[in-house]
Amino acid sequence: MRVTVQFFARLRELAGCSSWTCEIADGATVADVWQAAEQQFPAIAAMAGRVSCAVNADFGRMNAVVHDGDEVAFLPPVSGGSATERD
Amino acid sequence: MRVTVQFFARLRELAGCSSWTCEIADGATVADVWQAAEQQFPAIAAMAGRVSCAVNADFGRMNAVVHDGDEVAFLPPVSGGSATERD
Amino acid sequence: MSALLAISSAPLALEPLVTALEERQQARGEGCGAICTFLGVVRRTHQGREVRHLDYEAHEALALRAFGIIADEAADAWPDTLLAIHHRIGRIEIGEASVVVAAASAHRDASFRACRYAIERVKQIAPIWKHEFFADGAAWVEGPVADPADETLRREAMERACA
Amino acid sequence: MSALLAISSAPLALEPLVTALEERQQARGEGCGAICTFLGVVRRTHQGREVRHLDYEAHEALALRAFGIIADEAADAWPDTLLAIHHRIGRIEIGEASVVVAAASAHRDASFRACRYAIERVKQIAPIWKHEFFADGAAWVEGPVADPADETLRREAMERACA
Repeated sequence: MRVTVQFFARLRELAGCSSWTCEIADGATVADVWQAAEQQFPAIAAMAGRVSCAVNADFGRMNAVVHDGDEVAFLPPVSGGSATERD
Repeated sequence: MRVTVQFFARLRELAGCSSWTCEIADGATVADVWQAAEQQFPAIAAMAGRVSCAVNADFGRMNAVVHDGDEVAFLPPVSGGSATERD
Repeated sequence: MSALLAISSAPLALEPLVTALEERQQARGEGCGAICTFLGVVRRTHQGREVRHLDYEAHEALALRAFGIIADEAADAWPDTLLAIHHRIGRIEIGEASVVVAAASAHRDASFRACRYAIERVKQIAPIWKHEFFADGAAWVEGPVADPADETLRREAMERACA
Repeated sequence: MSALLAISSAPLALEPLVTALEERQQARGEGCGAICTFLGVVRRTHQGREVRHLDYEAHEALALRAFGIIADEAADAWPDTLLAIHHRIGRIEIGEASVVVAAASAHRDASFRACRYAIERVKQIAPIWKHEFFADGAAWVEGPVADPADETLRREAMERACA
């Protein structure tokens, strides 16, 4: 099956790519998609363990099973909100 | 000597008067001015003890000595600020 | 540029106040990173009675003095923070703002605390009185006896701001 | 009428947000008596380095979903309170606002707490990233790993709002 993978912010820069179509076996989880993404874009491994995910624009978990056509987004640690960081 | 006395809000309504010129002895305190005001406008006695004061547009104390030409304001309990009272 | 402390019978606006605060705060220390504001709006009901409108009266010169005291107290407690306080007087309709407080700071915690502190202090010591008009009469609302030197009141305001 | 929850590349404005909130809140329960707002403004310096400008990036659909989660959490904690959250994305200059949060309530305590809670939660779970540009380079700022189900983060936000 195919899932669309989206990278944001620093992950996008590390991958050098914002959206990637991933071919993966049926029954794969989000974590499996991350492994496949690491194979394809080794630089993103630098952020392994500090990433959360969304599936089809809702928050997801790394052990969730993905389905054909799903959109999987990997999210670096966030920094929205006020413009002052350590306040 | 003469001091100008100002009444605000409910005190003004009770006195039926917003500004009154009070003739009072030298050395009188704000408390003495209040006593004189009570003589003149007995209805304000209803608020005795729940009033604060200002002299010449600065916060004052009831035991402060007043001087000729001073402006003495008597202030009912305040209720400015947000429009909801018990919040 | 808008005055930071004002009593006015004109409708209150939030944006000019925030702009005035930003401009002044940008020039100071770490600059302006956080602005917390509070608007008090006239409600339709009070203790179950339907409010028609309000009328605020102030000892204007003393109220400005009170706002200055509050701004000084806040500057002592949160040195990088700047306050603005505008209070409206006269007739105010349902849904209109009677008071706007804004606090600008480098950091958000100080902006929230200073803003909360300021509105608590306004209610405690500003010589401003609210006259509520109902369908069947009117009443003066009476809160605390205004005394800037009352340390119990001041501590209460600080506790609400910080805890 | 402005949307209460929005991501936008246009400059943020406080007044329309407050108006939208007031209009909706007037119709509910006790009505709107108190509005607390928070503005995050881009500062000139960050950890001693001079900031040229910022660039915010978001997963827009998910960020709106996150704002909705935050609004629901706030409505659970403060039932009479309504939230608005607007976050700007794209390039933002010094002195411009990156985020505006507003909370309207019948009473001021709830408005302050809900507003503070919301900005804490935005920083914790909204999929928005800040890219800081300095004279000598750029850096992504990285805060928490966004997870709305992380109860430790949520408790932390509630503590900051309430204590």
